[in-house]
Amino acid sequence: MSTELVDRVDSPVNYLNATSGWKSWLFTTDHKRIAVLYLISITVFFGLGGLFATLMRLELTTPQGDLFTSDTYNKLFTMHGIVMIFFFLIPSIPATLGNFLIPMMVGARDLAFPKINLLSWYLYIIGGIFALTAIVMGGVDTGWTFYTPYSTTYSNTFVMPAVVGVFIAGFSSILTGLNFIVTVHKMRAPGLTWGRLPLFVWSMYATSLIQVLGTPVVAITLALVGLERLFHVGIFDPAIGGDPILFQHMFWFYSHPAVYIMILPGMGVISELVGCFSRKRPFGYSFIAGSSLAIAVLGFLVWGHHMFVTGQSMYASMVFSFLSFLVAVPSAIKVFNWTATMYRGSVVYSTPMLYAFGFIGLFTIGGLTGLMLATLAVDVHVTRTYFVVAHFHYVMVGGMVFAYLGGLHFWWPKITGRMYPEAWARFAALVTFVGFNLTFGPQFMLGYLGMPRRYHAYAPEFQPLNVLSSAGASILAVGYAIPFIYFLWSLKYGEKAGNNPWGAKGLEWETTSPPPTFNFDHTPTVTGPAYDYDNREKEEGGEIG
Amino acid sequence: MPEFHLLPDAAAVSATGFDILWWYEVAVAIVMTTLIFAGVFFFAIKYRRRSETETPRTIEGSPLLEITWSVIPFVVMLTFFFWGAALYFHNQNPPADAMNIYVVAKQWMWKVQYPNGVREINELHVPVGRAVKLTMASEDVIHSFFVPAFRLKRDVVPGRYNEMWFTATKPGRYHLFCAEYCGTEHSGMIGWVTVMEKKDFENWLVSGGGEGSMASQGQKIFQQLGCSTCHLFDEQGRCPNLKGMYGSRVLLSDGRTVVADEAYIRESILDPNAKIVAGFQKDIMPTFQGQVSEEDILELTEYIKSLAETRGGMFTSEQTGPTTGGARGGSIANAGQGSLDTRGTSMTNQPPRAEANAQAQDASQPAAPKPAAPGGKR
Amino acid sequence: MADLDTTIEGHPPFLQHHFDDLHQQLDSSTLGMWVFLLTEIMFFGGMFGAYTIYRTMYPGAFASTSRYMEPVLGGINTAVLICSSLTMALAVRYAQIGKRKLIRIFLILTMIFGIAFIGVKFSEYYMHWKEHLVPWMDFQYPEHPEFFHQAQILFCFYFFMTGFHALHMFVGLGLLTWLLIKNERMSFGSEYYTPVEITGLYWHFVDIVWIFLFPLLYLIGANK
Amino acid sequence: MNHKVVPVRTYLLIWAILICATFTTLGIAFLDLGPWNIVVALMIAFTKMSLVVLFFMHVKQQNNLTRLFVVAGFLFLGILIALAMSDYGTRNWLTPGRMW
Repeated sequence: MSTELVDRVDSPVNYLNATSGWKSWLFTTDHKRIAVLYLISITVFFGLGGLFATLMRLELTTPQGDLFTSDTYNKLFTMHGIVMIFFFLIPSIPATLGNFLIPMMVGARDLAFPKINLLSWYLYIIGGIFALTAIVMGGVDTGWTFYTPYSTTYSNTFVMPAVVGVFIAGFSSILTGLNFIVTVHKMRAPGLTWGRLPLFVWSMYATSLIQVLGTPVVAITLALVGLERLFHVGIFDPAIGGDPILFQHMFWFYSHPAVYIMILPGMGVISELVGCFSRKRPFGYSFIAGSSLAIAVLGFLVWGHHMFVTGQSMYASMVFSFLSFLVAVPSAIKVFNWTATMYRGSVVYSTPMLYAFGFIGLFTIGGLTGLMLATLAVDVHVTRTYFVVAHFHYVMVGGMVFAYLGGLHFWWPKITGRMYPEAWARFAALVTFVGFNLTFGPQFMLGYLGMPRRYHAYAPEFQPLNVLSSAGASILAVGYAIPFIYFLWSLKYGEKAGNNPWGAKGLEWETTSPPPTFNFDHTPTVTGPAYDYDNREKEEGGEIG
Repeated sequence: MPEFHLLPDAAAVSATGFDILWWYEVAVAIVMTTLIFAGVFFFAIKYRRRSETETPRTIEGSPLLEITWSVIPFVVMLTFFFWGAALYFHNQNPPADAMNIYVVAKQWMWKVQYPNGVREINELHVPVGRAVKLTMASEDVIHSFFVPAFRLKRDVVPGRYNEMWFTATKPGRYHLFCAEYCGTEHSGMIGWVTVMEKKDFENWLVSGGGEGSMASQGQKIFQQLGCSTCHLFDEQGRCPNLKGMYGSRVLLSDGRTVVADEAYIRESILDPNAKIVAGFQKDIMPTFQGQVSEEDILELTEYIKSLAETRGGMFTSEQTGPTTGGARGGSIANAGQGSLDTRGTSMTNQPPRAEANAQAQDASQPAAPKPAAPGGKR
Repeated sequence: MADLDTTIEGHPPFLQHHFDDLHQQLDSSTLGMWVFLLTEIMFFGGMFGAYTIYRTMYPGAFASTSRYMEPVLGGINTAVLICSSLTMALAVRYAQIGKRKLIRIFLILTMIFGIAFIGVKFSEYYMHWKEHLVPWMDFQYPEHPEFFHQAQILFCFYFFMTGFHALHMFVGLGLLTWLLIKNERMSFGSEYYTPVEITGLYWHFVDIVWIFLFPLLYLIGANK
Repeated sequence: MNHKVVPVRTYLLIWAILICATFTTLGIAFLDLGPWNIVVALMIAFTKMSLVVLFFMHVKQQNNLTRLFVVAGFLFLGILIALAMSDYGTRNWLTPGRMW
């Protein structure tokens, strides 16, 4: 696909047509080409994870386990989780949009370590191959959480390749984060102070901190799981002295911050979109930027809220519950600021903005249900039920995937030089929103009614809501298929985008679409704050900036 | 096919308490969501772009506003926190007179055993209006005991006891689910909790007994494993005298004291050297890891509990109640032979906290001189 | 960050295309290494955390493992590693002022110390293996049969942590070899000594990990 | 930011201190200080680490950014251990009903 893409874009020399041949892609160190490589690979994994989800929803239309055996179903939800979380959500925005945009947004020619950037893509692919091997060999049935001692002692499935795959993909994530941190610190264009950075860069920086600090711990935890599974020395096996709860502590030390790895980049995208389509600097710039960092730090203090019913000490549970409420404050700040940005703005309903509306609404619901889950007594009933499933899908899909799609639409002209069909895109955004709510809304009720998650067969009284959910999922699938088709279509037939089709501010819009290999002809110099849509500031004497 | 309900059954005191908090939070969530949605829609429509050239003025932001919309939600969240924590504490802390039932989870069934020896699989029968404490152990992986109608859930973790208590309020049959993924037939690890009127429950319990009480089963195991050769009751053996041991404070050889509760007994059977009673030798008792199942351990525990009661005179006496009260001390009154309810039932769903505490304190006084006494060998 | 030269002219051969000047390149590489070391702290930190928890859970078993440890060997190894850190620091110092011969000497000395460390470590492993203290390889614990399982976990952590440390030593030796070759081909100097500097950071970090492993693994209950 | 060349003397001095500290730890380990053994050992280890970080790794001449990253590493490691221990350390606490 990529080489054809080069022929079609007949604009002057840009990163797509500068060189050609598969080698020029597989051995590229250009951050933009690596971003495209990532884009293609995560789309493959998204499709795979979506396929598993479809099969699960099909099974769940009837209360009896009639479509698949329970073993197959268990493998389906495990592989759905592993693929979606480790191979789609975590790399999604950072590795595609982040990779593509960060050097441009900071006015650099490339990331600080281009070779390491390529290495991280290869690690991702190797990790992915291990995960695929696990699927092809027969699947894994531990749940994406790999809880011990089930994963270490009792599961008869291919846990090792999956664990190795996630372990390797973790290093890909670490290297991406490392690259971003150094780039933001050391590669900024002259005049681009921290206070002038786009909010997307701020949130990516916060994300990178989590990747660098958290991922090594899950790596070591999974290494211990592997060790235990291979040699059975008892690290997590209570029968011979180990403590299975320790695994949960170590696992969630990473995996809770990991949800912020997934959502923070989405928040960054939304900050860009809301600003651009209101033609206004986001309200409370410094609070949005600061809240990203606050989320990154506080996010490390709350992992124990996944363990309220495990027999964790109730005093520890109390501490974790309290800290979980703390982390909600910066998230709330962001939502309020986005809304306030539109106040006295000039709002236009382009597709990316529609996704941003969707994000704000769905993330609000996801966040508020998160507060309910952080409440100790409430968590006891609804944890491990469909309420949790609905909660994190509202945040991860309603939040993160909406932001990803919004960002993809927003920067698609920059990435490819072509516009997507606007009418279709708006329609798809609407379908996705309706389908999404229909899929996951009923699951909140299922959770309150008491339907546990990861159930292959369930009590008959849960059927109506499950049917509703499955019906919604089919609409959601359509909502995802449409953009996939018109994005491909637009590569050839899309209207040519100018350098800045949205009239947006930001260094990435000051170069050509698609950008040349080294992004800018001359290193840009920044003289004003980000998002200076209001040029009266300058005319009136530039007292700001 | 059961009818479709929008609201789950509420059949325990904990469920009522939960629902009030739950609907409060749902209401807050709806109000907040509405506010945000309304704001987004209102601004999006009111300030839609009317001409391509318009440029709105920059509004930099307002620290005052930021503080307002951080502090107010946080105060609301604090109500969530304190309310939720208070309820959670309450639900973690069984009253002293709770009736004890044992649950052993294994792939993929729930095995329930009553102190009088009645056993059930995937069924749990409990009386209305009586606090019931479940002591739960797992033989393999982590399971989770979940009764939606009680709004309670607790993981059953191998290698330790987890406890859960409730007071059922409404007779009926309610779902019991395993809520922690435990392997192939996870979704089949389900059952029913039957809440019965007190009379019905007593009749049911008496009619169900099979092989004798748990304590008598435990006594058999105690003999079979040869425990009785060292743990003597009349004179001093090589190992501590177990009479009166349960529920007392035990002085250890390293100077610490522990309460001899279920968890301590379990540990001492599986890892005898972990906590040696002061005055006794290490390495005399071998570990019984692998020789006894979780159920055996529970029966042995019941047996040791029954020893505590016979020493104190009649096991029905109220005063010998839990020595230190609360979750670990557990109820000993209903252990041993015979019916669970011989000592009369507590009519209140939950005994007032103060009373329970007073009871606990009373009981701990006589226990105080006991430490390390079992052997008397100092 | 001021006065960035935006032209490409005068790019020295070792300046990568996407950096503006050597200064930025050195700074970025150094910061990159520090961020990597941050990752490493958490990587080893995960093990230290798990170890700490088991240690508090099983104090008795932990104390019983000490009889199989050789504090003196561990101490010597610590000293060896500290010496290697000194020589590494000196190699960096001479790279800063461009003394090729001295760089060579100190890099080789560093490697010798590193290899000596690994030699001692592996002889210890051999002794443990002889004593059946390697978990999953006919593990035996006759002195304290009651601690069999717990000691097995503890020895597992011992091998896991020291093993990962040794792995890092091997990587470090590889990097030093690469530096030696590089040192012959080009001249390090005040203009460009980035590779030596960041390898040095890495080497010192590995040293620090051992500084903590030594008291935690070797010195518990040495007085008993 | 500029890397000043540190005199050899400084390196040798630090090295000497580190070696002394190592043998001090070793010696102290054979004394019986009760629970203080591990405290002293760790304190010496921290001192040694600080010396290596400050002098051998040139953090003393580095800007605050590097220092921030070093401190952050230990801060988050501290969070991991402290919050995990908040569970393990309080599991055997009496439940509130029994505290009074």
